[in-house]
Amino acid sequence: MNWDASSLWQFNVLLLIMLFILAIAAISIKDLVASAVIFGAYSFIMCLLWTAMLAVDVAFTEAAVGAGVSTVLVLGTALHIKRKSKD
Amino acid sequence: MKPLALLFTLSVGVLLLAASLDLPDWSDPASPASSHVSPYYIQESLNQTSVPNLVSSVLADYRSYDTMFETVVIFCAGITVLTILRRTFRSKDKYILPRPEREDADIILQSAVRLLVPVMQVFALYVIAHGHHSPGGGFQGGVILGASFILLSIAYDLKTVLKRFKENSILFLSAVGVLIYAGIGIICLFLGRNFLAYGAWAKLLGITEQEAHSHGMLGVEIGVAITVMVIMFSLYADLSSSGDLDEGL
Amino acid sequence: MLNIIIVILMLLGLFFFFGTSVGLIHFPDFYSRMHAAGKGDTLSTALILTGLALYHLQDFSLATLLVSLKIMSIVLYIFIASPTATHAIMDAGFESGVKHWSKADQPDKNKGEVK
Amino acid sequence: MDDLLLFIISKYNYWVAIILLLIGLYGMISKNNLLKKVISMAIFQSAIFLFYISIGTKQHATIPIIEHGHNGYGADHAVIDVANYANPLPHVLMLTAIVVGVATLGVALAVIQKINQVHDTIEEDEILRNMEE
Repeated sequence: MNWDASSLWQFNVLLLIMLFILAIAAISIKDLVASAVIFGAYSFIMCLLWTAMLAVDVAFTEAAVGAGVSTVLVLGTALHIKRKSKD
Repeated sequence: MKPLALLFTLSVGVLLLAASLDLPDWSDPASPASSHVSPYYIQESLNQTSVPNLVSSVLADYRSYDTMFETVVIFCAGITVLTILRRTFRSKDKYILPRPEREDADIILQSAVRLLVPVMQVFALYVIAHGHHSPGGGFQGGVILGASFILLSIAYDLKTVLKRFKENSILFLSAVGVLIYAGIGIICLFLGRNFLAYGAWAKLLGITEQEAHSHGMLGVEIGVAITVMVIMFSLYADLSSSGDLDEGL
Repeated sequence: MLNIIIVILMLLGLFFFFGTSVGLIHFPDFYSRMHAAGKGDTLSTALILTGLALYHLQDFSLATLLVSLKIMSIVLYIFIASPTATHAIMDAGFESGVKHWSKADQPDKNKGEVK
Repeated sequence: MDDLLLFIISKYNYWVAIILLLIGLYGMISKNNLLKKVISMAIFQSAIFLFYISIGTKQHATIPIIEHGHNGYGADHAVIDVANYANPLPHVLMLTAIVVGVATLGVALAVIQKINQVHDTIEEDEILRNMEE
């Protein structure tokens, strides 16, 4: 039942690699709507990582806030500004 | 600009990596962060508050004063967004994203949402009320409740939801949540204890001190949930319609 | 006996997930990719979660029954929500005028055959 | 060789948080679009959350919910072993910080929309050029 840092390290490393890819993609992609959606995916991967690190309450909050509400807020802003970014 | 930014970032990185060598090993049970105040919380929480979920009890009892002002920060952020964006006159249309041409509603989406939203709201109430024994609490439940209203206004229309959930009541409820939190604390003050010392409720309700702590935390979390729910929906309504409250995402 | 059923359910779920991933990468246009994502994802998630619910029922008591019921309600939620989300995305794509893939639009690889 | 591996295992989670923080910092400094800056700021923020949660984990521990807590409390209750439960304090700090983070993200987005209404763009260099004229 008890958790061990070394028992699930493959899973952790996989999540961390995806975290890097998504973070770099979110700030380098030119389409702002795509950037917002990738940021939502980044939040969800972060939530899985925190579940693996025993922080269930924080992961629950992040799943509701990061993947749900904040993505919608960024999308709602992207609706009212120019969609393409220059860099 | 860009080479300079990269240089600055890399130098900060080198400094931080050098500093990380002094940190305790990852997941070390004897690290300084887990050996000063948190053992007290882990050992005494169940005895003093009768709440098994340590995160809930530390959030709403031991660090209650902190959480109260976090709630106030959320309240202030909602009011700030309202002040910056809200307009009473209609601005000119300037939508960049493609919008659907047709006027009739999407029946599949609406009937699915009509099925899902009550389930979401009941689950959110469960998360708030059962937060003492399982992961959950006021913040999570409030966010899920707010997300259910956001889902409703995406599937239908922002106007349809705002007809039932008026802006006046949004403002009123956001203040009510903070007032419930502070009121529970102030009543403890009147009963002769410190601010937010829930043990004072024991005589008033005729229960033991531990149960009073548990009930006080439940009341506080209901206040947090009301504020968070209302502010989340108000943020969505203001940001997605750019302050006009006429047409959502 | 129950273990074999659980393993079969989970392997089936993994198989359909694999099919979903292949379809998502390999299909040519937006609509067929969403078709692969919507159907395969829902079925495979439902299969894997049903396997988990059965796994919890192995030593039967009220507590494990409650956990299994909670898992099955997740299955029900996903069964309603996931196809609806796929439908909404597809509908938005159709409304904003994403083109279908069709064989006639493709450049002819072997010019010798005239249709 | 074994020492090096042990060293990497004991520190790699901090390094991940630091690298994510650097990605966010680089985006905040070098990106020209204001919405990109805000998204970079959110990545920076979540890197700090990751660092705090890494501090709270314990080897051979379980989630910070006391098992069989339903059965009650009192003098007969067994003494709880501290090493069995993860540190709840960083979780509490980060839980409130996440919700406050989304509220402040809303404020930043509102300011961006207001800037867009005034200057009709959210690219930093164009705004600066507009203000000089």
